[in-house]
Amino acid sequence: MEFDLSEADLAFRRDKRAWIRANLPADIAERGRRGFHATRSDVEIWTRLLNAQGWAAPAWPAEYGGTAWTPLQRYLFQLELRAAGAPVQDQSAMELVGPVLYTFGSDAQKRAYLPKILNAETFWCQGFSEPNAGSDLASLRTRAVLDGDCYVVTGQKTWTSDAQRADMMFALVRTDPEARPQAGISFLLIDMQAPGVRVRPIYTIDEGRSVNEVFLDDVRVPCKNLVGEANKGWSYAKFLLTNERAMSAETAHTRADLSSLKRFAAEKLADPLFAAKVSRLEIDLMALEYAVLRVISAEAAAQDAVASVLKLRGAELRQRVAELAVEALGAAGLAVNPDPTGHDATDHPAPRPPVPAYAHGWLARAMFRRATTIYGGSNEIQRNIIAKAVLGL
Amino acid sequence: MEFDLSEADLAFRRDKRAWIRANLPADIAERGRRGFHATRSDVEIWTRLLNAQGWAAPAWPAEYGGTAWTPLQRYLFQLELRAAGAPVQDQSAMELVGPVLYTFGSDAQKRAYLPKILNAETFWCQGFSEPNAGSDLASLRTRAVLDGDCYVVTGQKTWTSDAQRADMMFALVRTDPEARPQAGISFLLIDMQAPGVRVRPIYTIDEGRSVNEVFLDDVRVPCKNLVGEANKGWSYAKFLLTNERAMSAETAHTRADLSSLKRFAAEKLADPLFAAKVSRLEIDLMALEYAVLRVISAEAAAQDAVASVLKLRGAELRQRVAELAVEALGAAGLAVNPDPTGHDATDHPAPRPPVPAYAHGWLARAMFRRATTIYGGSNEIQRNIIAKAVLGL
Amino acid sequence: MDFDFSDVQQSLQDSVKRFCEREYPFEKRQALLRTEAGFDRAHWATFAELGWLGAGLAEEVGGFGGGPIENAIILEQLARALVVAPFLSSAVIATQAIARLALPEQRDKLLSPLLDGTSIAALAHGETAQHAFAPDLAAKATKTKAGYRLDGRKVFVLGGQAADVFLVSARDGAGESLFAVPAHTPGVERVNYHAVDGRRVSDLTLRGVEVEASALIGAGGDAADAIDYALDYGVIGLCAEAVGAMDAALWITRDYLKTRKQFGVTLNTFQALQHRMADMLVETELARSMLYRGIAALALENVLERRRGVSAAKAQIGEAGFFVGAQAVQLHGGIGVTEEYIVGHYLKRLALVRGLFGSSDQHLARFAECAAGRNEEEAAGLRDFRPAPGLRRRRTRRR
Amino acid sequence: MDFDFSDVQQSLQDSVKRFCEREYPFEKRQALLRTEAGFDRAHWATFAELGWLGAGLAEEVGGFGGGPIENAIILEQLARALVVAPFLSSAVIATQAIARLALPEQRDKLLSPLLDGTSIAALAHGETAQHAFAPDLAAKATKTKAGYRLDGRKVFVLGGQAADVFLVSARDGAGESLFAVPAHTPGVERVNYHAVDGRRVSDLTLRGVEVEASALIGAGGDAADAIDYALDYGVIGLCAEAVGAMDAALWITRDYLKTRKQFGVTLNTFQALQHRMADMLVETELARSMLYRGIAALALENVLERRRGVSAAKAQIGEAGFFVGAQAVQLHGGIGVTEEYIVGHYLKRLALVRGLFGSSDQHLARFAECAAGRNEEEAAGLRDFRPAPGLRRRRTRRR
Repeated sequence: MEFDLSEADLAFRRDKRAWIRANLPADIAERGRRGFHATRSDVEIWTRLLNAQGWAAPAWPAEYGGTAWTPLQRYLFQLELRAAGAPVQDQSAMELVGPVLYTFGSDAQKRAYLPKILNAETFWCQGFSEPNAGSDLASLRTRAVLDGDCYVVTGQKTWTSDAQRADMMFALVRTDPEARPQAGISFLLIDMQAPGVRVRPIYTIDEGRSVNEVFLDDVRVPCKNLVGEANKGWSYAKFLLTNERAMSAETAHTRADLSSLKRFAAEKLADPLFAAKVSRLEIDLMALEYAVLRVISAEAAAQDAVASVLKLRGAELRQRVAELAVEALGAAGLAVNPDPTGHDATDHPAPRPPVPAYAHGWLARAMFRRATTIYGGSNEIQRNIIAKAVLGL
Repeated sequence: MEFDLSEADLAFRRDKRAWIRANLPADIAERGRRGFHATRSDVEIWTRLLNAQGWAAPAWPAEYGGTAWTPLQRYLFQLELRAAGAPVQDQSAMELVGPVLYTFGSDAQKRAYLPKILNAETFWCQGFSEPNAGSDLASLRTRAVLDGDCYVVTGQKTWTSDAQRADMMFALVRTDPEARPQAGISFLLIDMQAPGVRVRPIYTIDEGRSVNEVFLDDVRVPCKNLVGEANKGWSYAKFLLTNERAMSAETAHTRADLSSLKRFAAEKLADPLFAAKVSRLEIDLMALEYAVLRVISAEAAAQDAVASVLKLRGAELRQRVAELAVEALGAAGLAVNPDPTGHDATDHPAPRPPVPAYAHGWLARAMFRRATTIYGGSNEIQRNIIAKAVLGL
Repeated sequence: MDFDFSDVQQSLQDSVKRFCEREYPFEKRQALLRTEAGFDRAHWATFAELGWLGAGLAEEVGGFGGGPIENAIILEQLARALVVAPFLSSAVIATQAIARLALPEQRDKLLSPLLDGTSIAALAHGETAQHAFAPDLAAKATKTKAGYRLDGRKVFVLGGQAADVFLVSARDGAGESLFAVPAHTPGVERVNYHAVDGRRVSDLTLRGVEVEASALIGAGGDAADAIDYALDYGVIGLCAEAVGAMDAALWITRDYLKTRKQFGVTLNTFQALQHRMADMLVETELARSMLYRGIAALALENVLERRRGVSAAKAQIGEAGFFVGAQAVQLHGGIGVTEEYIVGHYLKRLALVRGLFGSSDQHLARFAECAAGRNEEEAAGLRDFRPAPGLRRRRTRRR
Repeated sequence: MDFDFSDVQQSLQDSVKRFCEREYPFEKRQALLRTEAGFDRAHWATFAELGWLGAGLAEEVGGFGGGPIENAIILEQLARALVVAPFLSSAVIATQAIARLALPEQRDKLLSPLLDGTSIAALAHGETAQHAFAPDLAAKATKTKAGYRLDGRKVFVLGGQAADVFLVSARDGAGESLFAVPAHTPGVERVNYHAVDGRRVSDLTLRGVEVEASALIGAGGDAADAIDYALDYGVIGLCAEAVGAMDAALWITRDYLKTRKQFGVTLNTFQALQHRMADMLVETELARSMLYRGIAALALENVLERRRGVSAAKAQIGEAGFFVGAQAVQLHGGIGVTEEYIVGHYLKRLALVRGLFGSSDQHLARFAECAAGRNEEEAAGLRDFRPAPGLRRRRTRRR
C-alpha cells in the first residue's frame, strides 16, 4: 500500500498545470471559472489546442490519438483542467461514442469520425432515452427498417444533451421488433442534418437549454452507419455506459466549484455554521476523491463496491456545492441570472440582475443539478444496483 | 382557528404545576430529573398521591376513576409531570390494559382490577410479541387450550417490558389454531405468580434490564380471566394499540430531556455548532408539539395525516436529545454509568465512574433509545402505514 | 385551541381556490410570467373586490377583522397555483408596516389606496444581498424646507416592479424612519429583475429624492420596530406559501407515481419511493404544524418571543420545503427538471422561501439569541405561546 | 499510489484474523468482558510474539518497519472481533509518543518492555471531560533533588486499568513534559471504569508523586508536539477500528436480512431496506477511502496539513460509523438492541469512536482552523497530500 502520489505523478501534474496556464486563452478561462456555458467556439479552440499536443482524448489508445497516461495521470489532468476553468469538451464524442467506435467500429468509421472528434470538427449527441423509457432503457421504441442500403428510422428521442449543437447522433434503434427487448436493438450513427430530423428544445428549470427532444421521421441512414453488428446494439451501449465509471463522480468539477465558492465567499466563511457546512462538503469530497483514486489505482477490493458509490455520492456533492454557493450569495443567489453569452437561453430570457459577476450561474446550476441525481441512472437506480450487485440482497 | 391556549387552560396548567411541585416528594423528583429508573416504590408512592386527587389515570372515564379533562388538559398535565421529574406510572396498566378492561371487560374484572391499577397495587405487563412475530404480530403461536374452567397456556413471549416487576400480564394467545391468523386469538389476564410462568431477563445495550422473555409452560388461567369473547382478542388488541396515539410522540419526555440538557450543558452551548444542533432539535420539537396539539384538538384534517407522523418523528427526537446530551458530556458521556438505585441492572454491573451526577444515565438512554424507532411499530412500518393509509400508494 | 376553519375562513379559502382555478391554470400562468410585468393588474382589482387586500387587517383600520391566519389562508392557496402577484409584498408586508407605524391621522390616507387596489406598495429596506433582519441602514433622510431628501440604495425589493409606492427606510437624526415614496418620483432609479420563482424584484437607487413632509410615516425615528414586525409578518407569509407549495408538490408527485410506469409496473409499487413519499408527508405536516405555531407567535407582545417563534418557523419550514420540493422533482425523474412541467416550479418557490428574508441558519442563530436568558423552566411547553391581551388580534367574525 | 496489500501486509492481516477466530469468538469475548480486568494478559503475550506491538514502528527504533498502515491493518481486524485489549492505547499511542519524543539513549529502555509485551503503557494527558486536542495543562512537575514531583489529575485514560506505566503530561518551568510513571508509584491513585464499548479506562489523581530524573522522556519542555502527533496517530487508529466495525456490522446485517422472515418473506426483499443497506455500504466504502487519506496525512511534515487530514478523517468516519452502527441495529429490530447479540456492540464501538479524542464538530472546527490561510489554488486536489521526504516512513519490506 502507498497512499501518496509518486514524485513522477507530482511532476506530471506540475507540468500539465503549467502548460494549461500558459495555453488556455484568458477569456475562455474567465468564462469557465465564472461558470458560463462553454460556447461551441470555445470548445473548438481549446480542443484543437489540446489536440495539437495529442491530449484531446487522453483515455483513448495511443493508436487512435490518445495518450499512454495512467488512469491516475488522466485524473490529475482532469483536476487541472477544471481548476483552470477550461471548457468541458464534447463528452458525448470523447467519452461515449469515441470508445465505441475504436472498439467496435469499422475501419471506415474510425477513419471518418475519430480524427474529427479529436479536432472538434464534429460534435455529437446521444440518442438513447425515449419518452416512456427513462431508467428502463430497453423498452425503447424508435424503429429502423432496412430499405435498400439504408435504414429508415422513425421515432422520438428525448433528454438529448446538446442536440442543438451536434452534427451527429449515435442512437439506439429497434431493428428487430420480434426479439426480446434487449436483443433487437442496433447502434446507428445519424447525421443531424439529414431530412426528417427535427430538434425541439426542452427548457430546464435553470431557464437554460441543454437537453432536447429529437424527432426522427423516416430518416434515411446509410447502412455503413451501423456500428458493429445489427441487433447487437445493447452490448455496445452497456460497454459505453460502464466506460470511465470512475469519472462519474465528477470530483474535478466539484473541487473547482468548491474553490470558486471559497474565493467569493471568504467573508461568509466567518459564520461558523456556514463554515461548518463548507468543511463538511470539503471533507466528503476528500473521501470521494480517495474513493476515485482507489478505483483508478485498480485496488482489487474497490472495483465493485466503490465504483458503484461514485456516481451516487458524486451527484449529491455537485448539488451541495451549488446550494452552498446560492446560500453564500444571499439575495443575489435568488436572482435569475441569464448567461451573458446568450448561448442556450430560453426564448424569454429574464433581464440581467445588478449583482456581482461572481454570482453568475450559481442559481442556474443549483436548479439544473437537481438532475445529477436523476440522469445516468438515478440515485434510486444506483441503490438498487448496489443492493443487488454488491450486497447480493 | 385559534392557535393559543385559552385562559382556562393556562389556569389549569398553573394549578397543576403548583400542586405537583407541592406534593411530589423531593427525593423522587430528584431521581426523576436525573433520569434514574423509577423504583416500584417511587411509582407506588406517587401514583397513590395522584389517586387521592382522582388524577391517577386522567384519560379514563370519570365513572372508572378518571377525570373529565379535555385531551389538551391531559397533555398539559403530562408536560408538567415530566418537567417536574415525576416517575412514569405503570403505562401498561394505565394506558393499555385499563382502557381494554373498562371497555370490554366483565363487571367482575372491572371491580377486581381497575381500582388496584389506580392505586398502584397491581403492576402489569404486556404479553404480545413473540420470537418470530415481531412486526408481524398476527403470526403469534402461544396457545391456550380449554381444560375445565381454565385455559392451559403454553408458549413464549418476548420483549416484555417490566415483566420482572409485574403482578399480572395481559396476553394474546391462540385459542383456535384452525382459524385464519387474526381470528383465533384471545385476550387473557395471567397471574405472573402462577405455576409455569418463568421470566428471563433480556439485557439491552444500555446494560439495563427493561425487557424480558416470559416462558409459559402449562400455565392454568381461570376462564374468568378471558377478556370479552374468545377468539376476539385481535380486535381488543387493535383498540389498545390505537389508543392514545397522540401520546406516542412522547413530546413531554423530550421536552423534559431538553430542559435538563440545557441546564447542564450551559457552557457547551457557547459552541455555535453545538448550539445550532440544540436549536434544531428544539425547533423540531416545537413543530412536533404543535402536531400533537392538532391531533388532540381534533382538527379534522389532522386526524389521519398527522397522527401517523407522531410516533415516527417522536421516536427520532427522543434519540437525538440523548445523543446531544452524550456529546455535551464529552468523555463523561462515554463512561458506562450504572443506575445507583441498583434497580434493573445486569448481573455484571460496571463500576461507577467518577463523573458528575448530571452525567448519569445519558449514555444508557442514548443506547436504549435506538429501540424507540423499533418498538411499537418501527419507523419503517410507520412509513409503510403512511404510504398506504394516508397517501394511498 | 381550535385548528379548524371558521365558516368565514372556509369561504375565504374557497374564494381563493375558485380564483386560482379560473384565472391561474398552469399554462396561463406560464404565459403570464413571460409578459413584461409578469402579473395581471386585473387580478389585483379582483383581489381588492374580494376583500383579500385587507384580509389581514383589523376593522378599525379599514380591514376585514382578520390577521395572519387570514393572510396565511390566502397565501397558501396562491402558492398552490404558483401565483406571482405581489400579494405578500404589498398586501401583507407593506400593509402591516403602515398599520403598525402610521399615526392615526395618516392611516386611512395611506391604507385606503392599498386596500381598494388602486395602489401597490413595496417595502424597500435591505441594502445588501447579505442583509437578513436589521441592516445597519446607510440610506439617509435629510430634512428640507418642503420635507425630506432621500439618498441611498435598496436591493432585492420584493414586488418592486409592480409597485406604485415604495416604503423606503432611511436613517435620519432621530433614528430609523420610513417614507412613502411614489415610484415615479424624480431621482428614484429602479432596475427590475426576476427572482427564482418568477416574482419580480427591483434594486432601487435614490439620489436626492425630494418628498413632502407628509411622506414620513409615523412620528419619525420610530420605524425600526414596525419594520421588524412587518418582516416577521412577511416571514410567516412565506411559510404559508411554502406549506401550500409543499402540499401541492406532494400530492402531484403522489398522482404521478400512481400513473407512471417503469419496468412494467407503476412507480408507486416501489417501497423505497413509498417511503420517500412518507418522509415528504411527515415534513409537510410538521411544516403546517410549525406554521400554526409561527402564526401564534406573531401575536405575542414580547418581541423576543415573537422573533423566536417566527425564526423557528422559518428555519424549519425553509429546509423542510426545499427537501419536499427537491424530492418531488427527484421522484418525477427527468420531467421534474423541465420548465414546462409544474413540479419544478414548486421547487423554485420553495427555494425562494428558504433563501428570502434570512437563511435557515440565520434564523437558527436568531432563534438562539432570542432564547438567551429565557426562563426555560417557566417556558417549558406552551407557556411561552400566551399572547399578551393588549395585542391579541380582533376576532369579531370568529365563529 | 497502490491501495493493495503487500505480501507482508496480507500475512499480517491473516495472522490477526486467525487470532480473532481462535481466541475471540463473540461468546468468549462477552465472558472476558465480565471479568475484572476485561482482557487477557496471555493475549498480550501473543501480540508481542507475533510482532504486532512493534508493527507500527521503524526498524531503527526496534520495530518491524511498518507505520500507520500496519497499525490500521491490525486495528481493523481487532475491531471486527470487538477485541478490547489496550492495543490502541499502548501499542499505538504510547509507543508513538515515546518513539517521537524520547532521546536516542532513552528509547530502547522505554520501548523494549512495550514491544516485548512485558509492560503496557497508557498516555495520561486529558484533564477534563471536555478536553479534545491540546488541554491547557494544570498538572505540574516540580524539580526535586532526586528527580521530579508530579501533582495533577487525569481523566478518561484509555487502557488505564491494564497499564503498568503511565505517560503523564505535566507543565514544568520549560513547557510541557512527559514522564514515565510506574502505575504503582506512591501517590498515584487510579479509579477504573468502563467505556461504552467495554474498554477499561481510568481517572488518575497524582498527589506528590516522586519520580526519578530518568522518568522524564525527551529533553524536557518539548512534549507538546509529540503528544499531538501520538494523539493524531490514535485518532487514525480509531478510524481504522471504525472501518472494521462498520464493515462487519454491514455484512452481518446483510446476512440477517437474507434469513429473517417477516410477513412470510425474507427481509432482504423489501426495497426500502435494500436502499438503507446501500447507503450503509456507501458510507463504509467512503470511510475506508477516508481512512487511507488520513493515513497519508499522518506522514506529512507540515503539522497543519497533518492535523487537517486527520481531523477530516475523524469528523467523517465518526459520523459515518455511528450511522452504519445505528442502522445495523435498526435493521435487526429488537434483537439489535440486546446485549446478547453482536450487532449492538458494533454500535457501542462506533459510538466510542465518534466521541473519543474530540467530537466530530471539534474536528470539523480544527479542520477549518488548519485550513485557514492555506493556498487553495496550490492545494486543490492532491497537491497537499505530498509528504515531506524527511518524514516518509521506511518501507523496507514493501513488495
